[in-house]
Amino acid sequence: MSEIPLSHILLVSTALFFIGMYGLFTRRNMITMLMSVELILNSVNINFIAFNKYLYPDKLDGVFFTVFIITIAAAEAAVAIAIIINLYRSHQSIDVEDAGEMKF
Amino acid sequence: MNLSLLILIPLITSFALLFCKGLKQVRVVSFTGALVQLALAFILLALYWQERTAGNTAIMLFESNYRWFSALNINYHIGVDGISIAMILLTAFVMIAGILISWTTESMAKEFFFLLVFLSVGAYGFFISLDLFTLFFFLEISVIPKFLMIGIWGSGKKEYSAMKLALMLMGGSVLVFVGLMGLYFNTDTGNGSHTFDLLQIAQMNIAVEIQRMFFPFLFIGFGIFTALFPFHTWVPDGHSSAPTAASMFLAGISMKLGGYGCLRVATFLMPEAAHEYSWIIILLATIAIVYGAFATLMQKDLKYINAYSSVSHCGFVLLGIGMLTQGSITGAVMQMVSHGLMTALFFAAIGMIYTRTHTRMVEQLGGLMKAMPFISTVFVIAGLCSLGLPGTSGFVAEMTIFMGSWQNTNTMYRVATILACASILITTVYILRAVGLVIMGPIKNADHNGLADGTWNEKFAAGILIIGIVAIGIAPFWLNELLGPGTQTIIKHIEKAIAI
Amino acid sequence: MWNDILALLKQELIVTFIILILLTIKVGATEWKTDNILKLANLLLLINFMAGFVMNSEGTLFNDMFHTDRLITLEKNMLSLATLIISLQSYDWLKTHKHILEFYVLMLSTLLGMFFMISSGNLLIFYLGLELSTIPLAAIANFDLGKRQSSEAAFKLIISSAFSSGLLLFGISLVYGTTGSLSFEIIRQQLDGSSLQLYAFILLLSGFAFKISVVPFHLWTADVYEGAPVAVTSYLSVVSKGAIFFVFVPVLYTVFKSLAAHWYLMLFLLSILTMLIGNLFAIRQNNLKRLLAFSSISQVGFILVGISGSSTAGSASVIYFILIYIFSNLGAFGVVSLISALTGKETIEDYKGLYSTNPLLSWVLTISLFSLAGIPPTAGFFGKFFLLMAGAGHGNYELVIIAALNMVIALYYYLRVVKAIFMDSNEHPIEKLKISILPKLAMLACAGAIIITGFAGWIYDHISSLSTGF
Amino acid sequence: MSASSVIFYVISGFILATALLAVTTKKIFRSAIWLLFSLIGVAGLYFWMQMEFIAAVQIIVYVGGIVVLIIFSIFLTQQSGNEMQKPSGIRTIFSILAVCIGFTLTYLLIRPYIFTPSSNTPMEVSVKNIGSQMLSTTEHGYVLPFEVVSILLLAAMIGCIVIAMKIKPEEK
Amino acid sequence: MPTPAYIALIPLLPLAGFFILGLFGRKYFKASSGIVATGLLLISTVLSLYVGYHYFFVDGKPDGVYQPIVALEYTWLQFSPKVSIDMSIVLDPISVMMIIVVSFVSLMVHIFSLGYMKGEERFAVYYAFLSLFTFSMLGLVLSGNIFQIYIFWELVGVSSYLLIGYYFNKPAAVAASKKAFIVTRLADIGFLIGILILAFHAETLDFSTLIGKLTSPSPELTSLTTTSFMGISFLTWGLTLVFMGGAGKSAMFPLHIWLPDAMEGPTPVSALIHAATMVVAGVYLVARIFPIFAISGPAALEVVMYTGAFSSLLAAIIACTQTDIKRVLAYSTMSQIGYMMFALGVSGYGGENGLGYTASMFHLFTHAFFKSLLFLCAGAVIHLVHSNEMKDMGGLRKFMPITHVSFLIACLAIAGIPPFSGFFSKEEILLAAYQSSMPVYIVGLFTSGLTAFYMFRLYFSIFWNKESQLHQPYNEGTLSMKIPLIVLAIATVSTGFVPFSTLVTPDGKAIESHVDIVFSIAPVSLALAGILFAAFLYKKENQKPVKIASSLGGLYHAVHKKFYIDEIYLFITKKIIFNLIGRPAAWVDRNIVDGLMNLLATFTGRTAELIKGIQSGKIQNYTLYFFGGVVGLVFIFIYLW
Repeated sequence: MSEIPLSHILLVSTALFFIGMYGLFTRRNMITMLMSVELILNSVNINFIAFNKYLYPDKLDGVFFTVFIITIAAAEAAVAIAIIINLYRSHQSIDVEDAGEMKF
Repeated sequence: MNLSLLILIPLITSFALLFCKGLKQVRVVSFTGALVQLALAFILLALYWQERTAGNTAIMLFESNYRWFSALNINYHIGVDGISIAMILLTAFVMIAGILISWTTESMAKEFFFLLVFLSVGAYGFFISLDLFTLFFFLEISVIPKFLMIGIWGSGKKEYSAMKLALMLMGGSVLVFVGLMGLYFNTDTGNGSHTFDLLQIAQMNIAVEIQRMFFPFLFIGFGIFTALFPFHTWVPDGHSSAPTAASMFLAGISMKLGGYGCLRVATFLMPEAAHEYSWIIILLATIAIVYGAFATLMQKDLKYINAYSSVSHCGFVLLGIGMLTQGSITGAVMQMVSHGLMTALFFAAIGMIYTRTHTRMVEQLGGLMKAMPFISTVFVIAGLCSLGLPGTSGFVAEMTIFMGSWQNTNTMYRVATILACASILITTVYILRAVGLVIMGPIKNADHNGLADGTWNEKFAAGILIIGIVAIGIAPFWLNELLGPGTQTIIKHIEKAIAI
Repeated sequence: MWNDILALLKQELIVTFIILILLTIKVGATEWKTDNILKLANLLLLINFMAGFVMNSEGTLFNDMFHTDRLITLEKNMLSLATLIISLQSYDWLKTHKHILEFYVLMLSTLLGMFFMISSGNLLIFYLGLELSTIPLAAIANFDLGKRQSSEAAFKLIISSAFSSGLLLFGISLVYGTTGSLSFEIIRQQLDGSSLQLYAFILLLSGFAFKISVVPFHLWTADVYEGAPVAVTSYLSVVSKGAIFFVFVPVLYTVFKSLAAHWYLMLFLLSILTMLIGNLFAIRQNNLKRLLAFSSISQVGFILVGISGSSTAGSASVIYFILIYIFSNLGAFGVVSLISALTGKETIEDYKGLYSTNPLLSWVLTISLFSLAGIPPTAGFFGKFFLLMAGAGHGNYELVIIAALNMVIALYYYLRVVKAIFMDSNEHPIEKLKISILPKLAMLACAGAIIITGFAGWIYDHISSLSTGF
Repeated sequence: MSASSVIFYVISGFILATALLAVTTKKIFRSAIWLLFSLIGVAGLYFWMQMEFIAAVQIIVYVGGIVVLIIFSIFLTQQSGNEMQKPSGIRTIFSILAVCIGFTLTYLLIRPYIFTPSSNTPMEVSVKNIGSQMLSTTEHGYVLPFEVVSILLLAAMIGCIVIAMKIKPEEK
Repeated sequence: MPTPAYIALIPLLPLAGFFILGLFGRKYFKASSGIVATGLLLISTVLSLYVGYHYFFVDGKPDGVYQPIVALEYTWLQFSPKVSIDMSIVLDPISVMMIIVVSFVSLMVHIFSLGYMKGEERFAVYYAFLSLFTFSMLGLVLSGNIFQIYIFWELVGVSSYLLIGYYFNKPAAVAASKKAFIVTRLADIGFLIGILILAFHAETLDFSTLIGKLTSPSPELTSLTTTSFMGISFLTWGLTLVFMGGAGKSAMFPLHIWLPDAMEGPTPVSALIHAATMVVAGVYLVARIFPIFAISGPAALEVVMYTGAFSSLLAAIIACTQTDIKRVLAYSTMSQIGYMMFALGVSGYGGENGLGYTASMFHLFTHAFFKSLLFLCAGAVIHLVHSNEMKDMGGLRKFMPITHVSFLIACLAIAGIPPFSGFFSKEEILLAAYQSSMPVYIVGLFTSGLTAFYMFRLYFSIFWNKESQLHQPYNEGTLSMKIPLIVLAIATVSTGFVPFSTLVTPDGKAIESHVDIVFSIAPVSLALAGILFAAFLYKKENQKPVKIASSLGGLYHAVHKKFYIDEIYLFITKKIIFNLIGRPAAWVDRNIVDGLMNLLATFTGRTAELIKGIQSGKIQNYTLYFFGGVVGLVFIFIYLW
């Protein structure tokens, strides 16, 4: 593990972050947008763990942060899915392009 | 005397109005309020004389100073000198006339009088403020009631006009605001805090670069209120769409707020900049005077005629201020008072004509002298005052400005003075044109034959304004004496600054 | 220790307690009458607000994760007050709703989140507070259950806030990586102004900016405001925005003090954009909720001007303005929400001739709008004046000039509404509405407060004396 | 190159490849599965960094919770076999552009930065440590965040129930 | 020495009349207003005669020289520590003479109007205005301060305006009143600027101080003469501009165009204002500051002289062709005032040199009586035939004997036939001109012949020529109309014998009177020739005048059309000022200045419309913008800055 420099891990997490962002920008399905958000959060988690492990192993700040992020991600996903389901009931679609009634 | 009364009485009146029922009560309450206020203004005048004759030479009298926002060193600081008293008297006169003219307001009378009285709060407060924050507060307070009055009770393209007026005046006050900020943050009270106190700032020497930077903001900002060219275009639209009392107030008092501000704040606190920029002021003022007068020549709507003539007349105020001599500044203040009374009278007359004939277009009117001699006489008197007839206040004010301006020996300034003098000819032309078309000549519209002449309230309203006009016109020395100490303070300040 | 916790966590505990009471009622056997629930809830909120005035203490807890002082207590109290007012104003809307208790629980949990966020001394607590104040809000944004727009708004809110949290978290992770701590105090000491930290700061800033809808992070605002139930909209625009400001100002002023040269310019840029775009969009809105949404965006621009003052005056003016903004915006939203709840009408056309039928509502709306526009004698004038003054105190007059000119544009659309209410005639104006006593009370309270807050110089002085720390 | 580094690159490659597939594949169900793989890959990364607890949480919460939730919702709202609508072209271009710029910027900023590791003695990342700190109020105590998150979960739950509850037809 | 209080009454009584009638006349004095005004004026007249007696024969000459007496002084408006308007009453020979003339003629007009205006609806208003005018005119002549004179000057202008426009429903009257006011106002601007120039350098507005400073070598005088504008010294500018004001009121070329039109007013008004009093205000003004003209500003005095001479000739020529009897009289007035003006212009200061000044004042004095008499007679005629046109008249001598005789006397006086008053004053003027400027003398001589011609043309056309169409026996008018005619006729005959040269001179010292028979031969014979020629042409109805007119062709036409001066003015005002300045100014204001403001608003609105696409309603776009914002900030603050 020690041969791998921190920056390589950060490269992975950054890449994952932007892959998630790409998904968020382009996916027209609401659920896949949600999935992209999960990717983004995961990339942040990798960051935290890597920093904690490589730089500041004397405390567990990063670890705890990750734990809480994961929890919140779950809560967020739950609420988001509930909203999507509600939306699906009224729109009969989960295409995000259809959810553009309010504009300008 | 507690000057806060001047604000409190209209405030109380306006709140009492909110609880009134029926037109009758509304009338009684607002009229009583205005009457008390007028009495108060006269008491103030008397007390002022008393103090001055007793040898009180303080710049401001009857001062009171309360902490308001201590953290920012903002105070509620009020006080008066002769200039303020003149303006307060003017306001009291115009208010009472305005209330009488609106006597028969039917629709939403309560709201109308409420707004009208509320407007005067702003004017009174503005004239007695010695703290720039308070001053600005009262300056802005009067914008919105005007908007509402024009928009609700106005005529013609009232909404457009109301909006334009509100936005342009707001633009003006925004500039004033920036200027005030510039002033405030460049003051130093000694302990590191800044101040808005007018008298304190006057004692400090604001650096010339700062003055150069912020004088234009203050002057143009206030200038917009007093129809500084080319920011005058709210005047014609606003005045012509407003209901009579609002026009009277607007032209009679609101425009004076600007002039007063230009003098008391911009010029007084930044004399060096005023001196440096005076050529621009004079240029713009001269343009306003001449161009306003020419534009008036072509107007067909009586209210437009008066509105444009107001542009021209307020140009005199700015000219007087720009010339920076004692005479011209005294003249500028006199012109403010005079124009306030005169234009209010003019609008009152136009309003009386309009309520009867339902038109203000000169080509549809004619020969009104026969049908309504009283109103026509009022119209003629207002016109004569406008063209500066001796015996009316207009003459006194204009001549004082000319005499004062001529003291400024710069050739270009003298050309400006000459042009200003020449403009009174154009004034004569448009006033006589209006009088000739509307008042004289054969009756154009047969329906106008049977129209009633002025009612008692209208007579009272016009009478009170005419008394004001003639009182100044016949005996200007009292006004001159009243204004003397105030203008001397300002001019000393300027001379000291210019000498440096 | 426990005494400390009780004293310092007083407000949070009260809110938690209220949540528990409401939950007990929900799961309890007896079915409560709607009216009674509402009355109880409002009573509890009132107690919550009142309690903010007594037995306040200062200190830190959980090794600096949580801290409170008199200013923070005041800020929390302002939020409690706003919540109370919103609750009162929504009375007529809530009466028809099936899930009142849930609504209150969710709303109060967001309030709790905000309390924690304001008191946070640590990025973790800050983040959790932020999420706690967002996620339930997204849920209640969907509380007009049958309405498509409501779900759409909720979806937009939760997705965009998730995205912004993502960026924020990435920023936090970088801060953590470069400073080795999550504690504000240590971060402040460790900042070295490197590009990466600046990058992290920008990400953090964008997270903040998203919540307070600073252009160009604002785009969700109008859509969400329009779609969500008006009560939620008012809550979003006033309470959650205010809470973010309460934490944003100290974070900028203390934690990121060493980056002041940078963030000052960023705020300069963003505030100009915000005011301008907010106003330009507001000009062409016909839906009142949307108009108010854009107006609140431009208000944020003004607040940023105040923040850029970066001084005691900056902080004091922002807090003071938010206090006024609470009353003004709630006054406006209160009327809009009432009318929307009772008639479903929301456009300016519908408001034509409102004065002839509903003078009280018209006056409240007008006064509130004037306050938002910054016209004396309403408090908004004082608020704006001090904000811009704080900005000018920094010596940057260009910003003040632009801000001041924006006030003119803003005046235009506020006056459009006023014009519709007072001047335009309408064949079918909104009929005379029967309003329950509580909302009426809330309206009058707002209107009264709008008038009084400005004149009461001691309020500003008090806030100013509390914010001398900056 | 040691085995450890080889494993790292393999895991990293796996994470990124599956993530990329998850955001580009046309079938929504497949997308969910790719996401699942990617998340498992992340968990693998945690294992690789000897963060077993986190890895476990990752697998339990994400794989066991969130992805299942997502798959359920897919079943609720969509025929899983259908292809998804294509995103609009311009937005795709802009997205790629934005993402590339963002990535370059970020990485260019991160790479040259010299991180200074702490010199204190490392703390063991054991379940015991985590547990005791989680509920401790003293130094390194995380009880407050813990409580906050619990309220958040409660609130989210209530919210979900209210929103997702089937509305009775007469209410509409 | 008269006490100040009652001198002040002289102008104040008419003012009181104005206020009483103006405020209450309509209600309470509907019928009696004439009596009230006349009564008040009668007191004034008696007082002024008394003052005149006292000044000239009792107090005025303490040491053989007439001294100005300041009877009353009150600081009215203090412009600056040095310069103030002091309302004062100054008695000196010319002001005393003027108050007598003004109050006397005004009284006559008041009395005449009792009959003439009887039955008018706005009878009270008429008398109110008349009183106002009398007040203003009396105030004007008594002024001891140049600004005070300007004040009354304007008041005189406005009361003239009101009186000319008295028949306000007659468009011609409205137009005439407007024209009169505007043209005189134009001149007044010159006056005002002149005052500004003089007052600034002399640092005073008071006449005596002003004259004192500017006639002796003083620093003030030096500053005025050394500073110059366009090559002309400030003194000359100032004096010329002041004279411009006088020229406006006194209808000197080219500011005379208002006078003929002003005849639209009631005829008694014309008699008062446009013959005897207001129009000579210009002459009076020049006479007031005459020492400055004569001692320090000869250039300006030359302007006075040539303007006067030219106007006098021009007016006489035009008068020969006019057919409206009042207009003939108006042009004759202009011509006579031209006489007075050039008399001042040829005069010098001190001793015998001051003859022109004395002559001018003398002519002013005599002219007031005979010209008002002419107008009142014309009024009586018009009252009878209800027309102003000569062609509607003729043969009226049988119908109105008193009028006829009075008119004849006045005509003889104006023609300069001895021993009528005009002879004496005109003689002195011509003598003064002869002594100093030959061309002017010749012009004067020629004009004097013309005067006799057109006056008798008028006389014959009215009273002889054809037989009158009137048949019914006709009462010439009420007693109140006849009395003034008789009184004025007596005055016309007698005033020539007033020893003017001992009373009114530039320096107050008496000069020797010259009635040189030899010198008189030329003018008197010329006048007689004019009379005979008029009799030849107009005594009987015939075609000779038409023939002569047609033989002159274009010249006659040009004269008849008053040399097209009116048309030129109209062209300048209507075409150039209204169309080329007024209209564009109004247009620019609405479209450019205001347009700019509106453009700002439109621009804002357009921009708002343009950028609305940002708010597309699509959440993914929003996030994209969001990220764009982040990237932007990063770019700006990390890479650019």
